[in-house]
Amino acid sequence: MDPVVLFFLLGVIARLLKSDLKLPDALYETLSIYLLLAIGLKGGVELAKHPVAMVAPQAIAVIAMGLVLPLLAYPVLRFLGKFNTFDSAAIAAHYGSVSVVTFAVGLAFVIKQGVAFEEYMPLFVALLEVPGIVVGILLARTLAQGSARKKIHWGALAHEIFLGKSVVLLVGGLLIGSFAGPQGIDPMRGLFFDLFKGVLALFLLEMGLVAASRVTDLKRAGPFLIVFGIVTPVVFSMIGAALGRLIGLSLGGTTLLAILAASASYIAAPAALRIALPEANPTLSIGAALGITFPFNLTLGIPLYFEIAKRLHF
Amino acid sequence: MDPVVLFFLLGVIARLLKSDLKLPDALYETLSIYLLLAIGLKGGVELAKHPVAMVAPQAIAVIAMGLVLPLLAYPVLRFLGKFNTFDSAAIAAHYGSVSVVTFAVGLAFVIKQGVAFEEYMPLFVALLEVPGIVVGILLARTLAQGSARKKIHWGALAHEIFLGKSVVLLVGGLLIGSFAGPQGIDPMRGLFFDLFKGVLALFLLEMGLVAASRVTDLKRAGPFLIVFGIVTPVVFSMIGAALGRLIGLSLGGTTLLAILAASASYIAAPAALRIALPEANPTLSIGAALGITFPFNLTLGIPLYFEIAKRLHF
Amino acid sequence: MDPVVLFFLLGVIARLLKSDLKLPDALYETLSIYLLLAIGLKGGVELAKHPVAMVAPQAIAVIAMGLVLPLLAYPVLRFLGKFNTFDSAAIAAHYGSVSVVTFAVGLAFVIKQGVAFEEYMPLFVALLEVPGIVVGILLARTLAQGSARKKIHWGALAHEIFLGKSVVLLVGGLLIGSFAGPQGIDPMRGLFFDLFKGVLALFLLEMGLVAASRVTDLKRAGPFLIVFGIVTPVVFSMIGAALGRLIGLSLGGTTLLAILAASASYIAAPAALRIALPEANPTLSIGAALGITFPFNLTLGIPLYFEIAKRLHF
Amino acid sequence: MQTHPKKLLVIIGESALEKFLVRDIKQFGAHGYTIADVRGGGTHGTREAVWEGDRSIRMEVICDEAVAKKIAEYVLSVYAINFSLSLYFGDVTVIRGDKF
Amino acid sequence: MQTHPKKLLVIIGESALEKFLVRDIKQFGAHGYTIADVRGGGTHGTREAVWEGDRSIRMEVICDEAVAKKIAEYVLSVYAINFSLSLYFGDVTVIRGDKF
Amino acid sequence: MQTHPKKLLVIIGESALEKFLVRDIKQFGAHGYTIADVRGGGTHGTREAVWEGDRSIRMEVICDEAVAKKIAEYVLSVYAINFSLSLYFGDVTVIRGDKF
Ligand SMILES: Nc1ncnc2c1ncn2[C@@H]1O[C@H](COP(=O)(O)O)[C@@H](O)[C@H]1O
Ligand SMILES: Nc1ncnc2c1ncn2[C@@H]1O[C@H](COP(=O)(O)O)[C@@H](O)[C@H]1O
Ligand SMILES: Nc1ncnc2c1ncn2[C@@H]1O[C@H](COP(=O)(O)O)[C@@H](O)[C@H]1O
Ligand code: NA
Ligand code: NA
Ligand code: NA
Repeated sequence: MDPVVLFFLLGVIARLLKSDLKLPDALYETLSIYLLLAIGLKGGVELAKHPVAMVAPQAIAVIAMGLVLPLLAYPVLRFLGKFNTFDSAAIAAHYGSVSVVTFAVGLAFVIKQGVAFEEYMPLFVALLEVPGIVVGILLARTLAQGSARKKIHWGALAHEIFLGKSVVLLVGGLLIGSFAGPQGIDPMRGLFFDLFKGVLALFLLEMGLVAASRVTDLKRAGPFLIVFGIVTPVVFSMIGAALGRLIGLSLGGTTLLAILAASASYIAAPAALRIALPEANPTLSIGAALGITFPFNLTLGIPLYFEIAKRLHF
Repeated sequence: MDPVVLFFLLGVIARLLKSDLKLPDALYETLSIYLLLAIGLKGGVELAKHPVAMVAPQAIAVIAMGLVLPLLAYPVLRFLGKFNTFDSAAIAAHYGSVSVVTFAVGLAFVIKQGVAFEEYMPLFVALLEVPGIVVGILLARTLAQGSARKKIHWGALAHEIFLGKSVVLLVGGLLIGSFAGPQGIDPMRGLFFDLFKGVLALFLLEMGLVAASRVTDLKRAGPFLIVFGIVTPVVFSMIGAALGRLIGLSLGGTTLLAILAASASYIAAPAALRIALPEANPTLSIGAALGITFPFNLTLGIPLYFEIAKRLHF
Repeated sequence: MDPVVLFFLLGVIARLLKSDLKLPDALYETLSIYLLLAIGLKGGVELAKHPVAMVAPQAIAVIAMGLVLPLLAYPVLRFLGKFNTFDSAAIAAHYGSVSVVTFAVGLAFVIKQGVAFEEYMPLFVALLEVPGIVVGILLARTLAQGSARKKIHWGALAHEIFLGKSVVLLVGGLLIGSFAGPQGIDPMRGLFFDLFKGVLALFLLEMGLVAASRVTDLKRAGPFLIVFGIVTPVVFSMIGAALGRLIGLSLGGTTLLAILAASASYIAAPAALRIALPEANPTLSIGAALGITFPFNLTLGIPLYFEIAKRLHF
Repeated sequence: MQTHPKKLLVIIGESALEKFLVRDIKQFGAHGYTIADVRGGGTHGTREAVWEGDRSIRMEVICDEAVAKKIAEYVLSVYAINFSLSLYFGDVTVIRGDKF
Repeated sequence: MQTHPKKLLVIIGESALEKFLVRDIKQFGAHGYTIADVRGGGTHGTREAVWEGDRSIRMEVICDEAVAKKIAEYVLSVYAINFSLSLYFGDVTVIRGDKF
Repeated sequence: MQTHPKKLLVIIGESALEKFLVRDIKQFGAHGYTIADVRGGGTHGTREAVWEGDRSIRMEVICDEAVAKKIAEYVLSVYAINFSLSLYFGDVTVIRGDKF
C-alpha cells in the first residue's frame, strides 16, 4: 500500500474519533485545482510526443467504454437494487465517470511498480469524465415517467458538464502542456511535478475526513449499495483491463485504464447531476462513490487491478 | 510567448465561456502575498551585493520617472479623453505606478532570452509603486474645483500607500533578502524560488478570470480608453527603455525598466485610490489596466519592449 | 539570528505600524497543518530507525518533565503573581505544554550550528503537548473553591486534548513516517521537507502579525506577567537541558529539549483550555505566551539555551 | 429622516443553487442581493461545508413585499422538493426607498 | 400564501462554542440552524479572526418563541459569563410553519 | 424574561470601507458590531469577491434607535455617493439591554 493511502486512513480515523481536525475549505479547493491542472499538464507534455493517428483510435475506444459502463450499471441498480429511475441513473453516472484522485493514486502505484505506462493517460481521464454523466442523465430523462420526463436542455447540460471545473482544468492543462512542451513546462515543474505526491497525500487526508463523514449516509442507503460499491469496480476494472489490452496499452497503461473504469466520480459527476438531475438523492451516489468505492479502490482495488492487468499481459 | 501566458488565456477563455471555474479568494491572496515576498527576497539578496553608491543614482532616476509618467498621462485623459478630473487623475495614477505580475512575467521572459540583467531590479519595482499614486492624488486634489478640492490628509495618505500590502511585502522582502544574504535565504529557496514560475502560472490563471470579468466595464468605458490602454504602455515603454539606457542598465535591465514603465498597477493603486480618491470611478481605471493593458503587455508588449531595448543596445 | 526570525519581525513591525497586511485565515490554518504534519513525518521516519528500548525510557522522562513544569509555574503565578486559581492554572498549562513553531525554529537553528541531534525529537514534541495541559486543568479543578470546583468530565477532556488538531497531526505524521519509512516518504519530500523552511518563514510572518496584536493584552496583564514570560522560559530551559543531559541526549538534542521546556503552547493549550477551563481569561495566557515568551525565545532564548546546553556538554 | 418599509427575504440553501437564485430574483424584480457562505443543519441533515457538495449559501434580498412573495413562492415550488432549502421573511425599513 | 410567525434567534460568539451550541439548540427543540464565520467587536474587545482563538461565529435559529427563549436563557446562563457572546431576537414569518 | 427593544442596523458595502465604518459606529455610540464577508449585486453592478477590489462586507450593529439613525445618516451622506453601499434597519429585542 502506498504511503499516501496512510494519509487517507489518518483522515478517516480522525473523523471517526470525532477529532476537531478540519482542513480549510479553500485548501480543499486549492488542492483539487492543483491536482487537476498538474495531471493535465503532465499528460499534455507527453501527448505532444505522440502522433494523433496513434492516440485517436485509443481515445475513441475509451470514450465508447465511458458510454457503455453506465448502461451496465443502470439495470442492476434499478431492478436488483430497486432504486427509482433517478437514483439508479445518477449512481450509474457516477460509476460511469471517473475519479481523478483514484487515478492519481494509481499513477503513483504504477510508477512505484516500475512498469511502463502510456504517459498520456491523463487524456483518457479527461475523456472519461463526461460520457458517463451524459448517459446517466439521458437514461433518467428518457426512462422517467409522467411529469418528470422533462425535456433536456442540451445547451445548459453541455455547459454544466464541459465547463465544470474539472473538465476545464484537465483539458486546459492538457492543452497548455502539449503547446508548451517539456521545455516550456520545465520551469514550473517545481510546483506542478515535484510537489505532486505530497499534495496528493494532503488531499487524501482531506478525502479521508470527507469519506468518513459519509458513513451515516451509507446506513440509510442499505446493504445493497455497499455490495454494489465493491462489486462494480471489480467488474468494471476487468472491462477496463480487457479494453486496455485490446487497444494495445502496456501493462501500466492497462492497469491505469482498469483503475479508471473501476473508479467512481465524486467531483465532476455530483456537481453536474445536482443541476441536471436534481430529483436524484445525492446522498446515495456520493455515499457509495466516496464512502465505499473510493476507499476500496485505494486499499484493495488498485493492487487487484494490477494483478488482473498482469494476467492479461502474461 | 512564455507558457505562463497560456494560463492567463485559459483563465480568460474559461470566464468568457462562463465556466464555473473559480479560485478561492484565499488562494488569490496567498499567491499575491507569495509573489510580492518572493520578488522582494530575490531582489534583496542581489541588492546586498551592490554598492549603494552605484544603485542610488539609478534609484533616484527611476523615482523621477515614476513622478513624470502620470503627469504625461493626465492631460491626455482629461482633454483628449474628456474624463473628469478625478477619473483622469486616477487612471494616470494606475499607469504611473507598476504591475508586479507584469514584472514577474517580464523577468521570466528576460531569463528565457538568456540576456544579462541587473538582478536587483525588484528594488525599482518597490520604488515605482508609490510615486505614480502620489502624483495622481495630488493632481486630483489640486485641480478639482469647489468642495471636491479637499485638503489632503497627508498622514492618512502616507499610511495608505506606504503601509499597503504590496509595499510592505516588497520592501520587507528586499530588506530580509539583503540582511540574510544568499546563504541565509538558501534554505528557503525551495519555497520562494523553485516554485516561483509555477505560482506565477497559477496567479495568471486567476488574473485571466478576473481580467475577463472586466470586459463589461470596458464597454461602458468606450473606445478611447481601449486605445489609451494600448498606446500608453508602448509610449511609456520607450521612456523606460531610454532611461534604462541612460542610467547604464544592461539589455535585460533596460527591457525590464521598459516593462515597468509600460505596466499599470492593479494591486497597490486601486487599493490606495479607493480610499484617497473615492470620487474616481474604479471601473474605468481597473478596466483599462486589467482588461486592456495587462493582457496586451503579457502577449504583445513584452516582446516588443525587448525589441525596443535591443535597438538602444545595438 | 536565523533569517526566518526576520519574517517574524516584519510581521510585528507591519502590525505595529497598522499596515493593512493580513494573511488569509485559510492560509494560517494551512501553514499550521503543514508544519505539524511535516514535523511529525520527519520525526516518524527517524523514529523507525531506533529501537523502542532506547527511546522509551527517554520518552518517559520527558513526559515526567511535562507533568512537573506546570506544578512549578502554578505557585509562582498564584502567590507571587496574585492571579486567581483559574488564571494561574491556565497560564501554567500553557508553559507546561510546548510550542511547535518554536521547536521548528530551534530545529533550523540546531541544523545551522551543525551539531548532531536526535532526529526523532518530534516524538518528544508530541509527548510534551498533552501533560502540561492535563496538569493545569487538574490544578484548577482540585484547587478551586465552591461551585467552581466542578467535576472533571474525563471523557470530554481526553477527547478535547488527544483529538485536537495538533496532537492528531503530530502523532499521525509520526505514525505515517515510521510506517512508511524513508523510502516511502521520499516521493513526498518535495512538499514536506524541501518547502519546510520557507513555510516556517511565512508562518512566522503571520505569527508576528498575531503577536503584535496581543500587545494591548499585555498592558492589561501588568508587569508581573511580562517578567514571568521571560524568566520562566530561561528557568525551564535549564531544567530541560539538565534532563536532556541526564537521559543521554546529544548537544543538539539537549538544546532542543531545553527549547521545548522553555516554549509555551499557543495552539493546543488555548484550544483545549477554552473548553475545559472557560473560567480562565485567555487574554492573560495567550498574551504572555505569544506576546512575550514566543518573541523572546525566537530572538534571545534559542541562542541562550544552546549556550546552556553547551555548558552541560563540555 | 424618512424611512420606507420593505421586506427582507432570506433564502438558505445548497450553493449549487446560487446562480439560479441570482437569475430568478432579478426576474421577479428585485434590485439586488447579498450572499454569504454558511454551514448549517435542518430536516435534510447536517451540511458542514467541508466539501463541494456540502456547501450552503445564505441569500438576503431587500425588496417590496409583493416581489418577496413571488420569489418565495417560485423558489419553494421549483427548488424545495429536491434541494435543502429554508426561507423566511422579515420586516425592515430603508432610507432610499426606490433603491430596493 | 399563508405565513406563520416565528422567532429568529441570533447568537454571536467565540467559535469554540460552535459544537456546544449546535448540541444545545437541538436539545431545546430547534429543527435547524445556520452558521456563518464572522469577526467583530464588543464589550470583550475586538475579535479579528486572524487566529484560531480569535474567531467568531454567527448562528441563526428559526424556531418557536418558547424554544428561542429557552435557548437564550440557557446560553446566557451557561456561556455568557466566560465567553464573548451576544444574542438577540427578531420576528420573522415562514411559509412552511411546521418545518421550523 | 425581560427583553428590550433595539435597532438592528445592517450596512452592506465595499470592504475598503471596513476600517472607517468600525471607527464611525463607535464614534456615534454603538457598543459593538459584527462583520461577515459577502458578495452580491445591486445598482452598482455585481460584486463577486473574486478579487481584492471586488469584495464586500456585511456589518451588523445592534444599538439604540437614535444611534442607528445617526450612523445611517452619516454613512449615507459620506460614503454612499462614491461607494457601493446598502443599508437597512430591523427591529430586534435583546435580554441584556445595557450591553448594546
Ligand atoms: N430552523 C432553522 N433555523 C435556521 N436555519 C435553518 C433552519 N432549518 C434549516 N436551516 C438552514 O437551511 C438549510 C437547509 O435546510 P433543510 O432543507 O431543512 O435541511 C440548512 O442546512 C440550514 O443551513
Ligand atoms: N452591539 C453589537 N452589535 C453587533 N454585534 C455585536 C454587538 N456587540 C457584540 N457583538 C458581537 O458579539 C461578539 C461578542 O460580543 P462581546 O461579548 O460584547 O464582546 C462581538 O465580537 C461581536 O461580534
Ligand atoms: N436589494 C438588495 N438586497 C440585498 N442586498 C443588496 C440589495 N441591493 C444591494 N445590496 C447589497 O449592497 C451592495 C451594494 O449595493 P449597490 O450600491 O446597490 O450596488 C451590493 O453589492 C449587495 O451586496
Ligand atoms: Na468508472
Ligand atoms: Na507604469
Ligand atoms: Na514548556
